[in-house]
Formats: sequence, C-alpha cells, structure tokens
Amino acid sequence: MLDDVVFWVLAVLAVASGISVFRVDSMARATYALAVSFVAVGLVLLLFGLDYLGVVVVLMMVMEMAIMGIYMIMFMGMNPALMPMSMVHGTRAAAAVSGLTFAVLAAGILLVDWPERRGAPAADLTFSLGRAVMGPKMLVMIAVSAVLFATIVSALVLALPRGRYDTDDAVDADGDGEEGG
Amino acid sequence: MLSLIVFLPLGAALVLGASPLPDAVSRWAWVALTAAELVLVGVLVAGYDTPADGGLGWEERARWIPSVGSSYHVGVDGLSLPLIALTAVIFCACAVYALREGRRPRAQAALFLFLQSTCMGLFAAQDLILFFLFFDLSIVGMYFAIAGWGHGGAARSALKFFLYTFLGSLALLVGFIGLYLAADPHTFDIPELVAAAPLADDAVTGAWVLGAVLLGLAVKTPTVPFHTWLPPAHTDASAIGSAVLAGILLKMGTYGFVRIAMPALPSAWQAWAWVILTVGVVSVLYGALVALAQTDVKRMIAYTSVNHMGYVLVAVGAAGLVASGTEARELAVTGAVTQMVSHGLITAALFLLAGVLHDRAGSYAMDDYGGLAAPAPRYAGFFAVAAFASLGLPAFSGFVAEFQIFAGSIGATWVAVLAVPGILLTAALFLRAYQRLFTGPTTGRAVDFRDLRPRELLSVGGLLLLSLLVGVAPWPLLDLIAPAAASVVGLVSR
Amino acid sequence: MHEEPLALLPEICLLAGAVVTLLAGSFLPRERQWVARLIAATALFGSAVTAATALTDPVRTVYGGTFAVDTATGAVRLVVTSATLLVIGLGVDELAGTRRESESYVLLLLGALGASVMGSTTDLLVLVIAFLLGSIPLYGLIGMLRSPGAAEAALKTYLLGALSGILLLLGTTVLYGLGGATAYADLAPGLAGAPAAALAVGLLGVLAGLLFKAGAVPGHFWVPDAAQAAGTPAAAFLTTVPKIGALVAIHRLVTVLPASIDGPLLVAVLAAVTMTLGNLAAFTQTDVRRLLGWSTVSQVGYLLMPVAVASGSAAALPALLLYLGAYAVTNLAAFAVVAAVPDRRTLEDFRGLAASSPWLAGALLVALLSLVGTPPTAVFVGKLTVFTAAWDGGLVWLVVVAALNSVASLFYYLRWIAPAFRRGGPEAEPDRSRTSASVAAVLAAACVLGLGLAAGAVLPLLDGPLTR
Amino acid sequence: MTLQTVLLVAAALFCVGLYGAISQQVVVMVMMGLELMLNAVVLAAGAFWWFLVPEPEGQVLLLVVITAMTVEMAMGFAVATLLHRSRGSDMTDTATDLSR
Amino acid sequence: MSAALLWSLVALPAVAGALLCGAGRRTDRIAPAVAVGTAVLLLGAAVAVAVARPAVAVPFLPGADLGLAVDALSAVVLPAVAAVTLLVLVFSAGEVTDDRARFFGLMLLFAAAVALTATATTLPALLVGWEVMGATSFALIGFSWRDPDRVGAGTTAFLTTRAADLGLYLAAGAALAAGAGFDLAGLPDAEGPWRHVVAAGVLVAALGKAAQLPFSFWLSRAMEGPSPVSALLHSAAMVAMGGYLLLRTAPLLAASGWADDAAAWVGALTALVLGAVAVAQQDLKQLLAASTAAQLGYVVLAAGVGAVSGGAAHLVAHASTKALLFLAAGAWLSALGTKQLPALRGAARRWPAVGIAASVGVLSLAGVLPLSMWATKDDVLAVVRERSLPLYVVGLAGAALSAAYAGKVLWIVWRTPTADAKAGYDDERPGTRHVGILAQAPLVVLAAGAAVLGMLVWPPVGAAIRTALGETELPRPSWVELAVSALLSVGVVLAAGREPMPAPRWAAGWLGLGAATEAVVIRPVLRLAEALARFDDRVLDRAVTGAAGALGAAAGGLARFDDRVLDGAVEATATGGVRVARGAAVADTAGFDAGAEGAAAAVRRLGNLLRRTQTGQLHQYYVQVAVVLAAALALLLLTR
Repeated sequence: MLDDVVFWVLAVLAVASGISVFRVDSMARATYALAVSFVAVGLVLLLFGLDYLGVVVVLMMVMEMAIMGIYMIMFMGMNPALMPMSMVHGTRAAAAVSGLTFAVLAAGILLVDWPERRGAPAADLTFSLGRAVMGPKMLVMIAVSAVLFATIVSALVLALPRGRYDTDDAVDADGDGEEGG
Repeated sequence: MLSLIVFLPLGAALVLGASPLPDAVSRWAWVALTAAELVLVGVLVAGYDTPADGGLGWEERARWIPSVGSSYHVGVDGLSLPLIALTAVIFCACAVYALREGRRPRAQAALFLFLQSTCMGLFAAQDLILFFLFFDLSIVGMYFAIAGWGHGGAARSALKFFLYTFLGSLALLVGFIGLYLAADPHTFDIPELVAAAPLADDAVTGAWVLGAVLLGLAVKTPTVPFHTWLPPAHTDASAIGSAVLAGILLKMGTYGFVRIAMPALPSAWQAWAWVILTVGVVSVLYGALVALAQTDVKRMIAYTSVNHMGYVLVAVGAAGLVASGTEARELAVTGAVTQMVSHGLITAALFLLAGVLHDRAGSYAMDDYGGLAAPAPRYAGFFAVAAFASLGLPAFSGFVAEFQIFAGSIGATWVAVLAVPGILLTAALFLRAYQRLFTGPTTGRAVDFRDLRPRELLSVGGLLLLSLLVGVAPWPLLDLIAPAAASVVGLVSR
Repeated sequence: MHEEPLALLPEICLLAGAVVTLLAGSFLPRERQWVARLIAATALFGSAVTAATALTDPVRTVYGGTFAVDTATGAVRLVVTSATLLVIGLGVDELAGTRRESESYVLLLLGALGASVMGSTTDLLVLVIAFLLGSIPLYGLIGMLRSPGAAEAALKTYLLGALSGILLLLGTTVLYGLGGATAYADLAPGLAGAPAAALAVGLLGVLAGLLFKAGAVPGHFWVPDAAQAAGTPAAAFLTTVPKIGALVAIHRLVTVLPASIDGPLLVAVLAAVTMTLGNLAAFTQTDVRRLLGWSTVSQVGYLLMPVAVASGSAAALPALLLYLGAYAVTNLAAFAVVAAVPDRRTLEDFRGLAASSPWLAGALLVALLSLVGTPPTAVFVGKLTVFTAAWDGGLVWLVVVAALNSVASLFYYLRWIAPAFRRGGPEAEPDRSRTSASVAAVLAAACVLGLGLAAGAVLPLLDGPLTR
Repeated sequence: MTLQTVLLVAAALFCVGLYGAISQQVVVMVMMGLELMLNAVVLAAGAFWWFLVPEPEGQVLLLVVITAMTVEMAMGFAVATLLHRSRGSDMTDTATDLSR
Repeated sequence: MSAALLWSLVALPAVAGALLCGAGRRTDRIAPAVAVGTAVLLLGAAVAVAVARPAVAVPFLPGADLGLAVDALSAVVLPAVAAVTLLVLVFSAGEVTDDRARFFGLMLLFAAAVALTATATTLPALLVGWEVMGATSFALIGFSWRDPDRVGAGTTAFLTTRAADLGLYLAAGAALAAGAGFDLAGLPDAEGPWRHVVAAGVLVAALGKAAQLPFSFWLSRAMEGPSPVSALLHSAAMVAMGGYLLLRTAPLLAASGWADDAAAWVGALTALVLGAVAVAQQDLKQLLAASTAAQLGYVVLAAGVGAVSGGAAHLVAHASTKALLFLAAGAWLSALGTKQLPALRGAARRWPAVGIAASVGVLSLAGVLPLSMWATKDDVLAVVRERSLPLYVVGLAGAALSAAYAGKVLWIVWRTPTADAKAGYDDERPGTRHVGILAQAPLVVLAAGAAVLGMLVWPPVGAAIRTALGETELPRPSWVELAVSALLSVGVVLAAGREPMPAPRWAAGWLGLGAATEAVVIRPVLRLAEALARFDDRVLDRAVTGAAGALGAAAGGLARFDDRVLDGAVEATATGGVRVARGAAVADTAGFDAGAEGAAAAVRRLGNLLRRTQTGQLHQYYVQVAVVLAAALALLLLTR
C-alpha cells in the first residue's frame, strides 16, 4: 500500500521533472530537472528491492549532471544561470510523433496479456548479481571493460585538439586548420 | 584440345604483353600464332564427326563453382564449329593485314590475341557463366582495340560502344540468372538447361527472361533500334578492329539466339517469334535504306551489317513458327548459321578494303574519290568481288546463306517476303558506291592512289577465296550445320 | 567448464593489440609511429591466424552460451581482421606521421573487435555491449579529421547511434521480459508463447540498433555523410567492417524468433527499401566518396536478402558469408583507389585516370564492375548465391527487385568508369598518387577476381551449422 | 503498482525524451532527451525484472543500461566539444552541410 | 564421259574466264586466242551433250542438289548459244582493242552462266546461273567504265533484272512451302495457293530478263554497251534466257491455270507494242533492241500457249539473226562512228559483204519467205490461232510491224549515201572507215544461219524435235497462214520503201516506261520520305539541324524530280530510296540515341526525389526513423 503511494509520487515526479527539462528556460535548470527525474527512477528501483542498482543510478546520474554543468560552463563558456533558451524547431511534429508513440506504446502495454512472473528473486540480490557477472555473464563485463577503454581513447581523440606531439604554436596552426577545415 | 585452342592465344598475349620483343618479331609472332591456331582448328574440324544424339564434340568439363551449378564446360557442334573456324580465319587475316602496323604493334598483337581467346571461348562455351565471361571480356578487349588504334573520335566511339554493349550484356546476365533460377536443380550448364527447358509452362516469367536475353543479344547483334553504337564504332576503329568487330563480335549476338535463347526457352520463343521476325524484317529494310544514304564507305558497310544480321533474325524468328513445316524452318536456321559465317568472311574483307582507303588517303568519304579503277585496278577488282559477294551474288557464300534464309523463311511464313527487297536495296547501294568510288574519270584523292600491297592482297584474297569456296561448294559446310540446325528446330518446337 | 579464454584468442589478440598499440604510441616520437602501425598489423594478423586455426574447432558456445564458436564466427573474424588490415594498408599514406596515428590504429582495432564480437555473440547483453564497442571507435574515427564536415558527420553518426543504442536497449529489455532470458539458447523457447505485439516491439528495437550498424534503412542516414567527410581510411572502415558484424548478428537473431510474427518479411521489405533507396540516391552524386557511401547502402540491401530467408533456406548463411567477404574486399578496393588519388574527389576529377595510372584504373574497373555484379568478380558469385537463396526461400519478388536494382546500379557506376577511361582533360596533371594505397588497390582488385574465380572452393568451407 | 502502470510511466518518460530529442536544437539538450529515454528504459527494465523475471540477468541488464548511459554521455560531450571547436556552434541545425 | 562434258560445259568457260579476269592486263595479248579456243571447245561440248543428253547432280543445299541435265529443249538451244558465242568472240577479236583480258574473261564467265542456266534442273542451280548472268551483264555493259553513263546503264540493267529475279527467290520459298521441292520439273506439283505464287514468281523473273513489258526499258539503256556484248547478251543469251525459262516451265504455267494466258498476252502485246517502238527508233541499235524484245515476245507467247518446239525454234532463229544484225551494226559503228539510221544511209553499199549479210538478217527478221524467222514465227502463230483468235491477230499485227522496221532499215542502208548522211558520221566515236576480215567472217556464217535455221520447224529436224518434246499433235501452220504472213511481210517491206515511217513520241521514248515507273515507284517512296522527315521533326524538336537537313533533302529531291521525266527510272528509284534513307539516317543518329538517354533520365529524377530524404536536418532523421519503425510495427502486426 505504502509502496503504491510512494511509487505514484515518484512516477509523477519523474515524468513531471522529465517534462520540465524542456520547459525551463535555462540549460542549468534543465539539467537539474533531468537529475531529479533520474533520482526518482532510481528510487523506484529501490522499491523493486534493487538497492544496489538503485543507488548506482542515483549516484551516477547526480555525477553526470554535475559533469554536464561543468561542461557547459567550461567548454561552451555559457553562463548557465542566465541564459534564456528556447532553441526548438518542429515542436509540432515532435509532439505529434512522441504523442503517437505514447499512444501506441500505451495501447500495447494495456492490451498485451503479459506472461506470468516466473521464478522468485534471489535471497541476496547483490550477491546473485555478482555471481552472474563472475559466472555466465563474465563476457559482458570483459566487453564492458573494452568499451570503457574505447570510450576513453575515442573521447580524448575527439575532445582534445592537441595530440601529444603538438607544441603550442602547433596548436594554433592546428586551430587555424580547424577553422579552415 | 579445345581448351588449347581457346587459351593458346591468351597465353601468347600474356607473353607478348610482358616481354619487350622488337616490333618486327612481335608482328611475325602474331602471324605465326594465328596460323598455328588455324592449323589447330583444322585438326578440330577434321576430328569432328556429328554426334548421333545431337551432342557435343571435343567436349571438356571441369568443376568450377559446383555450388552454383556452374562448371568449365566447353564443346563444339555444328553451330559453334563453323564460327570457331571463322574466328581463326579472320584473326589470321587480320594478323597478316597488320604486318605493316606502325603503332605499338606488340601491344596490338597481344590485344588481338586476347580478343581471339575470348571469341574462341565464347563459341566453345557450354556454360552460361563461361559464355557471359567471354562475352564481357570481348567487349572490354574491343574497347581497347578501338580506343587504342582507332582514329577520329575513337575514344568517344569506343566508350559509346562499351557503355551500350555493356548495358546489353547486363540485361543478358539478368536473363541468364533468370534461367538459372528457373531450372531445377539450378544450373548454368547449357546442355542441361536445354534438356530441362525451364519456364516452358510459365509464359509470363518465360517472356521476361527471354526479353532480357533478347535485349542483350539484340544490342550486340545489333538490330534496329539498338544499333546506334555500331556506325561510330566502325568508322573510328582501325581496319582490323572493324573486321573483327563486324566479322566475329556481331556473331556473338546471333550465335546466342541459336545456342541459348531458342533451345532453352522454346515456348517463349514460339510465343515471341512474330516479334523477332518483325524486328528482323525492319532491320533488313531499315539497315539497307540507311546504308543507301551514307556517303562514308565505312558507315555504309556498317549499316549493311545491320541489314545482313537482320536476315539472321528473320530466319530464327521464322524458325519459331511451329505451325509451319519443319523442313522450311530447318533450312532457314541452316541459312542463318551460314549467313553468320558468310557475313563474317565478306564483311571482314570489305572492312579491310575500306581500311586501305584510310591507309592511303586518310578518308572514307566517297566524294573524295572517283575513278579509282585507273590507278588501282587490283583494288577495284577486289572491291568489286567483295561488293558482289556481299550483295548475295551466287557463287559466293552470301547467296548460299540468303537463298536458304529466304526460301526457308518464306516457306515458313509469307511475312518473310517483306524482307526480300532487302537484297535489291543492298545491290543498289553497293553498285552506287562502286560507281562513285571506282568508275568515271579519276579525281580527288584517287589520283596516284597506290594499289594493293601483297599483305593486303593476301589477307583480303584469302577471305574472298573462302567465301567463293563456300559459295561454289557449300555442301561440306552445310553438312556440318544442317544436323545442328535440325536439332535446334526440333528443340524450339518442343 | 564454459570459460575458455583460448576460444576467444582472436578477440583477445585484438584487445591486447589495441592496448599495446596505445601504450607504444604514447611513448613513440612522432616520426617513429610506424612501430605502432607494426604492432597493430601484427595483432590483426595474429588474430586472423588464430581465427583461421579456430575454424577447425568443434562447434560450440562458450562463456555460458554467450559466445558461439562456429563457421559464421570464424568467417566474421577472418573477414573483419583481413578487412581491417587492408584498411590500414590503404590508409598508411594518409595516416603516417599524423598527430593521431597510433590512436587511429587503436580505434580501428577496437572497432574490429566490436564487429567481431557482435557477429559471434549469442547473448543480447553481449550484443548491446558489442554495439557500444563497435560504435564508439567509429565516432572517434569519423571525427578525427576535425574538419567541419568531419565534425558534422561525427555528430550525426553519434546522435543516430545513440538513438539506435537506446532502441536496442529497449528491445533487449522487452525481449528479456518476454523470454525470461538474454542468451539465445534460452530465449528461443522462452519467446515461443510470447504475445506478438510486445514481441514485435522488442524485435524492432533490437533490429533498429543493428540496422544502424549495418547502415540500412532506417539507420542509414549517417553512412553517406561519414563516407564523404571522414578520412579515407575511416570511411573505408566504417562502410565495411561494422556491417559484417551487424548482418551476421541480425542473421543469428532472426533464427531465434518464433513464427508468431513475420520477422523475415520485415527484413525482406527493409532489404528492398534499402537497396532501392541506396541505388536511386547514388544516381546523381558527384562526390565519389558520397557515391560509394550510397552504394554501400544499396549493397546492404542485397546483404539483407539471405538474412530474410535465414530460417527458410539452408543456403542462406553461406551465401551471406560469401557475399560479406566479397563485398568487403570489393568495397575496400574501390576505397583504396580513392585513397590512392587523393586529389580526385569528384567524378569529373577522375577523367583521364586510365591514361595517368592504368593499374589504378584497372583496379577501379574491377571493383566497380564487381559492385555491379558481373562475372568473374567476387560480388557476382555473392549476388548469385544470395539470389538463389532468396529464390529458394520463396522471395521471388525480392529477387526481381534486386535484379532490377543491379541493372540500375550500373548507371552510376558507369558514370564513374566513363570519365576514368576518357582521354584526360586539359587540366589532367600527373597524380601524386600514393604508393601503398595503390598497392592495396591492385591487391584488393586481384583478390576480387581471385575470390570470384575460386568461389567454388570457398563456398563449401562456409557451409557450417549455426549454433546458439 | 502493477506492471502496466510502471510501464506506462516508462512509456511516458520515453516519449517525453523523444519529444525533446526531436524538438531541441542544442546538441546538449538533444542528449538530455536521449538520457530521458534511457531513463525510461531503466525503469522498464526494472519493471520487467520485478514483475516478470526476477533473474540475475535482469540486474546485469540494468547494469549494462547504466553503463551505456554513461558511455554515450561521455561520447556526447566529446562530440559536442568537437562540433563546438570546429564549427563554432552547438546547434544541430547549423550542421547541415552534408545532405542529399 | 558425257557427264564430264556437261560439267566442262560450265566449268571450262568459268575457269578460263576467271583466270583471264584475275590475270588482268598481262594476258591481254593471248586473251582472244584463249577465249576463241575455249568457245570452240564449248561448241564441241555443247553438240556432244546435245546428242548424249547426260544428267548430273552434286549436293548443294539441303534438299536441293546442283543438278544439270540436257533435255530436248536445251539440246536445241545449247549449240546455238555456243555457236553464237564463238562467232561473237571471233568478231570481238577484231573489234575490241583495249583491256581485252577483262573483256574476254567476262564474256566467258557469262557464257558459263548461260550454260548453267540452260541446263539447270533445280531452282538453286538456275538461280546461280541466272544471277551470275545478270552480274556479268552489268560488268559487260559498263565495260568502258571511264564513262559513268555506261556504268549507269549496267547498273540499270542489273537492278531491273534483279528486281525481277526476286520472283525466283519468292518461287523458291513458295515451292518449299508447297512441299514441291526445288526441282524445276516438280514445280507443277506444288499444291494449293502456293502453286500460283511459284508460277507468278517464275513468270515475273522471266519477263524481267526477257525485257518484256513492263521491264523493257532496261534493254534500251543496255545498248550503251559494246556491240559484241549486245550481240551476245541481247540476242542469243541473256534476254533469250528469259523466254527459255518460260519454255522450260511451260507445264507450270499451264498448271497454274492463269499464268499461261498471262504469259501469252504479255508476249503478244510486247511483240506488238515494242514492234511499234522499234519502228519509231532512229538509232539502229535502239531499233534492234526494241525488236529483240518484240521477237522474244513470240517466244513468251509460245511458252504461254505451250508451243515449246516452235518457241525454241524461234528463239534459235532469232538468236542467229539478231546476233548478225548487232554485229553488223557494231561493224558500221566502228567503221563510220555512228549508229544513227540517217547517217547509215548507204552503209551497205560500202561494204557489200556486210551489207548482204545484214540484209539477209533483216529480211529474216521481217519474216520474208523462205527465211528462218518466217517459218518459226508462223509455227508459233499456228498454235496461237488454235488457242484464241485475238491473240493470233495481235501476233500477226506484231509480225507486220517487224516487217515494217525491218524494211525501214533495209531501205536506208541500201539507198545511195548523201552528203548530210556523211555529215552524221563520227557522232559517237571516230570511225575507222574499215571493216576487218575477222569482223566479216562471223557475219557470213550468221547470215547462213539466219537463212536456213527455218529447218528447225520443217521435217525432218522439226519432227524430231517435236517428238522429242512430245508435241507431235500440236497444230502445224496451214499453207494459207504461211502464205498470208509471207505476203504480209513482203508487202510491208516494200511499202516501207515508199513513205517514211510514223514515229510517235510515245513509241520513240519507249512508251515513257521510265515515267510510268516513276509514278508507280518513286512518288510513294517520296511520300514515305516526307513522312519520315515529319517524324524527324517530332523526334528532334530541338535538333533543328537534323530537321533542316531532312527538309532540304526532300526539297532538293522535289526540284530534281522534274528534270527526270524520260531518264532511266532505276536511278530515280535509287535516289528516291536514298531520300527515305537519308531521313531514316537522321532519325537514327538522333532518334534512337535520344530514346536510350531518356530511360536513364527518368530514373535519375526518381533518385533526386528520394535523395530529398537526406535533408541533413537531424531531427528530421529522427522523425523518419520513428515513422519507418512505426510502419514496420504495423507491417508486423498486420501480417501476424
């Protein structure tokens, strides 16, 4: 009973904040709204007893939003506090598409007769997760490590204008080169 | 044996292309090779006796891509053997003719040997993939032959030729794949396809497949209205290039009709025989009329090719009218194959002779010449013989072919009568051209025009002599062709 | 014991190669980066060799049924590694001595790794990770040039990739919920009685992700842009390697689906749409890279044909694998020619190529005619087998559409061939053509012909079972 | 709190995110839309795990989703930076040189 | 043995002729000797086979051997042809001076062709001889090729006769369709409608060669050839072979039920009309040409009414006579340099031998008692009278006309030469004022032939021939008829001396057959040409040049079309064809090419349309993805 109440509160919160992401007039606020939405969802996960994952989500997202804020200030040099923005296009089409999508999804969700729950959650979820990751799903984790490695390399390649070999003047030259294409 | 004939020139071409031989050596090496090829083909012909069951002689088969039912399968029969012999003859004549070629003779020798391989291979091929392979390679080779040794707008004409015929070949390929998919089990083997005759009971698909095949072959043949690549290609090609193009490459199209389209798609062929017949009649008259209007010797000869190939179409079209008598249709198909050989010999000779014009005076325009008979009597004589042979004068191969075609086709359907005026028009245009070029007072570039050189005499004379032999004693040749033609008619009447 | 690191040796080679290359690159002076190149090449070669030796291993799955060791896997590994080697070969001239040379090799290796894992995994989770592993290096490779065009291409690729990734995750989630598992072995029975609508959503999600990697409708938008704007090696890589993994992955997935929804039909329709769109869009392109980009889209259409009959015809898998190999080498040959003459970017620029560098022109001719599908080239055999499989699978209409497309495609390939073989225009100056790229081009062209002629020997090798 | 309800919420989140992804011009905002969609996926994954198959795989799936989210985010920033540096803009609309 | 002889009959002259032609100038000196020698052998062989009547055949085409045989008919004709050939060659040995190798070579080739034609037993064999005959005639008429006119005459002859030859191709096809095979003897067995086609084809071909109406005009132009050529081609050999073919296929004509009447009437009318034409001529060779056509009319008539023996006899007698006259004309031409009748006034007095010989020929031509053609003609007419009276009357009228033009020639050449006649000398070439012995000897022999060949219809020879041909029960001319025709001819010849002949324009201009052909053939062709030009305009809206070219061609054609009224019709046809062709050519280069381009353009447009989807707008990509996925979902759910 209590779960229901909490869930609904969180659900409304998640959706509302999700909507507000695109309503508020500053990118910073949008970021906060997004963070709130994520936290709400993370809490819902807690409701499902997924303590570990829920916490991970919350932490991860809070971190990410922080990064986003920093990013916006550092790289794009915009002052998040005072930056009125309504940079949108084709909102009508967007609304139509997403609305239709929701209609379709909702219809599906309600009309489909979902199968029965099979099996029961393990006693210690975190432990079972760990065993899965160390056991049958080991490959996933191995691959994830590769992914992280790739991400680091790739992100650096894209984000950093200067390679290891560049002295500063080289950077300038490089910068010009970039402007020129 | 057959593979040797097919691949000997190719190997020689590679050697010639790689090794830096002096020009003279490579010229004579080319002649020697073609001569050897001629001898080998002679052995081939001597060793061939028509198989009882309409099968193949000198058959060779090796696994190639078994999983797609394609194999290296070659063999000869009454349809292909004459054309193989023709190929050997014409290339030999070209080699002799080109003995004085000054422009990159080694490369030319290599290229033409390569071409010879593709032609031999095409006529020997008993597998659609193999057939198509040689079909395309011949296009590529001829492209370089025109672009490399042509004159005038050679590059452009060569490109037009390439694009046009290559598009056609792609349609052909689609048709082949249609055949392959329709056959059960899937195969590209021509004898198996013929035996199976897929799509016999599927009119719609059959029509489409036949349409694709016909399109490809019609472009190569060429028939109205797919012939527009022919005149420029001929006009700008070198003499031997034109000779090979008209003498052999055009035959690939018509050979495809009798080798693949008719036996493998009998019901569709019967259904569309009228269309083919009509196209043939149109090609005959149209080609002759347009040729009549030409003022450029080479263009004129080129258009007569359209006309002569039209006769072949008329014959094979009439052969599809199963309602009419078998004897007539067999005669028509025999005539068609004879016409391929005859046209090869005569037109090659004509193009070589036309090449002499450009060689001496650098022009093909009839108005630039007049009274050539005075300075060059031998040339005049040879041209007269070639012209009369080409207009179907008896005692030359052309008559043997055209008489059979007409008698057979008319015997099959009266519609073929419409094509008969073609020979009158051909006669008119050749006499007209001859009158303009050779008779009357000697004028223009005809003044002190050098008469034929020995190599030219030899090459052209050889071709005309063969045409005369076929015309006077055609039986040995027809004895070879007739059974095969009969079996084709039998197959298409299924 | 399901954990067999040895079974993953080729992948391990790639990963280790990537790490070592990065390390080496970070210590090497700028002009000595050829060492890094050497390491990368060695890693790829080692991976190829181990993959070849692994071909004879017994067919099985390892790591808890998440990774299949079978013919398809072997083929994917071989094609991916050799293709990447070829890419390095054709890219050397452009990459050598640049700021990011070693990183490029790292990213190439990682992308190859992603493709190879994606093609051989039998578990949705691993599939998702492989998707990321395949995509992320792509973004890097595309943007590496740092030109405005490259940046734009990277942006679009990224945003489309992100969306596709999300859809992939969504689909995975739904399928998990319905099937109760993520490993195909357990998924297949689990999905048997699943409600069709939900199943459709799940399938579409996963397909959307994989089609993005394959560069097929609806995930094709990034392909021409990236092909045009990215560096030539990157373009060559991203139009070739990711498709290999993605298509095999789709093939594996389709075989898992229950009959309650007509997945094959969907794939067939997508194939038809993709090939047609690619061909028609390629018609009036003037930039050769963009033209090649569109042509790869159309090629994916043909490649989807055997997938559509994956469960219907036994010939489907060999056909797919053969076509993949043929397509890879052919496409790379074309790109190698482009890389060899960097000054020629538009079709008109190629005027007179035959005169200035006949070998390159020949390679180009072979490559393009192969893309059209004329004997005796490799793609012809590929198309032939593919058409046959589709025909036997009952998709006659699709075969007809594909045949028409093939004929139509000839037009734009000829638009490229024609100027190349015309006499050079007045401005035809000698190319400062690049040696190793030229070598790669001729080599690849030779392979195209060789594969075409030796297809008879290759096809039987590809005819193996597909395990879960 | 049933499967349907949770999924409906997830669907709502998803479509909001979709709306954002389509309608926003600034790259970062588009990315937020995508994040939101991923958020929905997280929720759906959790729901499926809880209501249908409470297997460890489900948890791994969630883990994977989170990883993907992070990784995509990082790449997104990198690409946005690249765009900003090389084109001096962070709008998708201004990056339309490559078309047709 | 006799088989070998029969082969040699064809092979010998063919080989000798080919060798002479091939060898060229080098053999000019020996050419006449070789040729005459060959001709002697030929004559010997001809006589021998005429006696032995062998038949040979070798396989030639599928279902059609190359068969030669000598039957009663050819037994009569062959020796005559051989003899005339020999004599003409002897004459030429004196006449022809330059390029002899080519001349005699061609003559021998021609002789071979004739021999083949005369002995052929199958359609292909016949066609071989037939067409080679035409080709060699082209080469011989245009022998002096430096004069384009004469070559044109050759072209006219060849094209006209070949146009008629198409009939033989047609007949061959029809015979095959009717299952009659290619044997000439078997043609009457052709079943159904095809038989009529066969008959029509053969008839047309024969009429063309025999210069019967309406093909006669080519013979007029053929007179531009050397006289010996005319003597051989237009007396004994080529033209005669037309009639000969009909005699040979008389059973077929009869079997068809209509062709025989047609042949008979065409023959009779030709005899009448061309007789009138001959009367109107002022040029000796033109007169002789017209009379040739007219006389062959009797042969055709004979074939029509089935009087083969009479026809053959008339053929032979006419061969001898006409060869004689052509040679005489040739002799005068080379001596006096003219062949205009007024200028020839008194030519006979100058060289009596030639004069007398010619007179014998002329009288025989006139049908004067007891010379050959009097007998043979009446032999034919007797059968005609049995068949139908109108035909007989027409034939008799023709005979009167032949007497008329014969008389005209006779009187002129024996009158005393006047100054204005001498003024007409050398209008064609410088005369030698001299007739060699080599030229006179053959005339005498031929004159003898012209005199006595009438025996071919009298017993015993005539009877033998009739029995051989199985025509014993054919009616013979009664004394009355013979007397009537004799009196008629003598009367007309005498009358011809009195007042000058009428020379109406229509007759002088060979009935303006040229104009007629133009009306029938050229105008339609020109209409077609204009149609094609219009087609051009539609196809080549932008390519003004092409349209202009075609229009200009058409206009120029119409301009030239006027000053073409009496000129040779065949060139006109050709040029008409040229105009069609020119139109077609333009259509060709631009029309079909344009079509080829069109297809590609359409697809390209479609491509542009589809490329619109690649807007470069990312959010639109997103929307498209969503839409496609929605469509896919719908597809999946609908086809569930």
